[in-house]
Amino acid sequence: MLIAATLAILVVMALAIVRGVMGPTLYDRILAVNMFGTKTVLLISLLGFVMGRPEFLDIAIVYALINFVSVVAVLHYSEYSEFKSRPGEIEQSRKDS
Amino acid sequence: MVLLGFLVCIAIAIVRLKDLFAVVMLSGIYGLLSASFFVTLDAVDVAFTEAAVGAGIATLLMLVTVTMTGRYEHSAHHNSIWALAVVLVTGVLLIYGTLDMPYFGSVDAPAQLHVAPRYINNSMQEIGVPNIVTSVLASYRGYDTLGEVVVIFTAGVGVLALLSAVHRPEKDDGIVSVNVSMHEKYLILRVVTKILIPFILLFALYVQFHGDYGPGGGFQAGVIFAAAIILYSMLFGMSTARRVISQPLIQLLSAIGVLVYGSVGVVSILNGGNFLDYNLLSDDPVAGQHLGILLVELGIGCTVTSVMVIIFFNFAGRTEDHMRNERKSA
Amino acid sequence: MDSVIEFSSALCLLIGSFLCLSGGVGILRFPDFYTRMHAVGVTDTLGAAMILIGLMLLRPENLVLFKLIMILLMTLFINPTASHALARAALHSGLLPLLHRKDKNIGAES
Amino acid sequence: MFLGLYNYWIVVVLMMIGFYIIIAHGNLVKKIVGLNIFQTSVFIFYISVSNIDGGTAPILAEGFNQYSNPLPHVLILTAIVVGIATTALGLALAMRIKEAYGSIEEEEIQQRVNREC
Repeated sequence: MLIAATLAILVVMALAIVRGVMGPTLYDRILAVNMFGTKTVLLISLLGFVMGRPEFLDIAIVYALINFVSVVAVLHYSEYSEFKSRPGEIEQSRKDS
Repeated sequence: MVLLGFLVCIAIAIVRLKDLFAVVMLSGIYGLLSASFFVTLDAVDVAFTEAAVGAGIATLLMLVTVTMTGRYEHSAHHNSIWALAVVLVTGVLLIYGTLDMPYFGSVDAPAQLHVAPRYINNSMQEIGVPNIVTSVLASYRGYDTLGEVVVIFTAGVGVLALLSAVHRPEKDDGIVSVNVSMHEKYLILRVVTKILIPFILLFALYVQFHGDYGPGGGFQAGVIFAAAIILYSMLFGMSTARRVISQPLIQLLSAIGVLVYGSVGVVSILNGGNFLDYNLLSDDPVAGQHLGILLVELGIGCTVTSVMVIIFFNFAGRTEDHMRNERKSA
Repeated sequence: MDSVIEFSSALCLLIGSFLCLSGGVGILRFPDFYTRMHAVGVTDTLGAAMILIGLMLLRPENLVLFKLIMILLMTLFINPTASHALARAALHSGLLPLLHRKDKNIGAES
Repeated sequence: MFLGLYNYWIVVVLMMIGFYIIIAHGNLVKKIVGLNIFQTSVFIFYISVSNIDGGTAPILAEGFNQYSNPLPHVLILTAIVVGIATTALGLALAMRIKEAYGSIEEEEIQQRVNREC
């Protein structure tokens, strides 16, 4: 069961990567990164049990925290840089509204 | 194995993308991926560090830089055919070189035969610390680690020299109002962060002092500590964070960390041993080792935290100044 | 008793993996950012919680159990917050949900 | 043969991708990203070397007697932290260049320098 769950997580990671690479807007990418981070946390926890040494969950905790920090950072700084981004994705939808 | 394939995909995507923001984000994923790969290869300490550093701090610093330097890359591939040729030739040569390598995971590879068995077999009696990585890092190869800490300290000094703003910029109404609106917008985020930050700090302390028994140690703890402070300063504004953690104090701390490390070495000389010979710090050699490792890790943690915070403060401060000037001129 | 716990652990893991997978399909197949956000935000939190509970039921030693609980609490705190902040930032920056754009001629999503 | 050397080949591929970015792209930030990829490939190489079949993480515990090699782990651990320090320094330089020349594209900087001379 553990291995099946690990495989499922790996597949989801692949899907998230696809979205992160394709992602038409910046926010899609942030979403993909966030999801990827959560999946990594799960993967690490599962791997610990699969390999028989589950003491190393500290790493998973660090991932959860760092993931949060980086999402906050991306939001914070995308706000700053927004006004100098090219007429592209976001302005596009704004014009359409 | 699959993870490595992912890594290659991400790297190729990074080559292709022009939007630097996306590139930075993908490099964040790249960091997470390589860290999980390290976990599968049993390198838990390395994974720990890579998670905190490669996925966290590096991405963050790049984000700040990209914010300032502009989001898009100009498509100027001046000499890309030559570059491709050079890269391909080098790659083929390197792959040819790997054909002589011992296979992955083989027990009798030359790398496994020399010092490693001694570390694995003797460290429990000599150092008394279950985490071999910590004992090698802080004791057997303490000299190297001192060098690394000095390198980090130097990088902090370099960033200070390059980016520290001499003048205190006057308060601008525009940026203040932007900040206020942003803070109202992220009310929930701020509340949750306020709850989380004590836990992050506590966890950093746990990592610092549990490093003897599990993955962790000064480097990792320092980075986590710094991440907490950075989180605070992002959500509550740089000026608030500067009031909590004053710049001179943190500069002093970064120097103190190196000093603690060095003075442990000097004390062991004064006790009649070699530099960084912890056996003589106490009557019992193993207790001496414990004490030495504890102090050294403390020094490392101190330096790493303060250098990371210095770097971030200067980056963010510089970017804010830049943005303000740009807004004024616009 | 043992087999009951083992079975429920396997069940939790199974449900968790299924939720994660559906979230993964959702992030790939849904048409615009907000629907993707919905797919991920919902399944991520519950799927992660399910998998972690499944691991807890494997009855590890105390410290590991404690750490798992910490991770669970953290995901429960962090995930919804991050989703909320993300959606909000996207809305503020002027990215409109697909429904609002329907009547205009848009092929923005490629 | 294929499985035995797979890791090393991936390392070479990643390293070359990083190398290509450093050579062929003019944007300084992107160059630093390339440098990071290059760096990570070296990390992966070291960690692959240290791994042993049937080994476990080098933290002593009851019931395990095969541990992977701790020495590369130590080297890479410090290398990662030093790597972030150098990355930070490089990014700081890029910021200063942006302030001084108004651009971080190699060619534009070159033009600007030529004009000023």
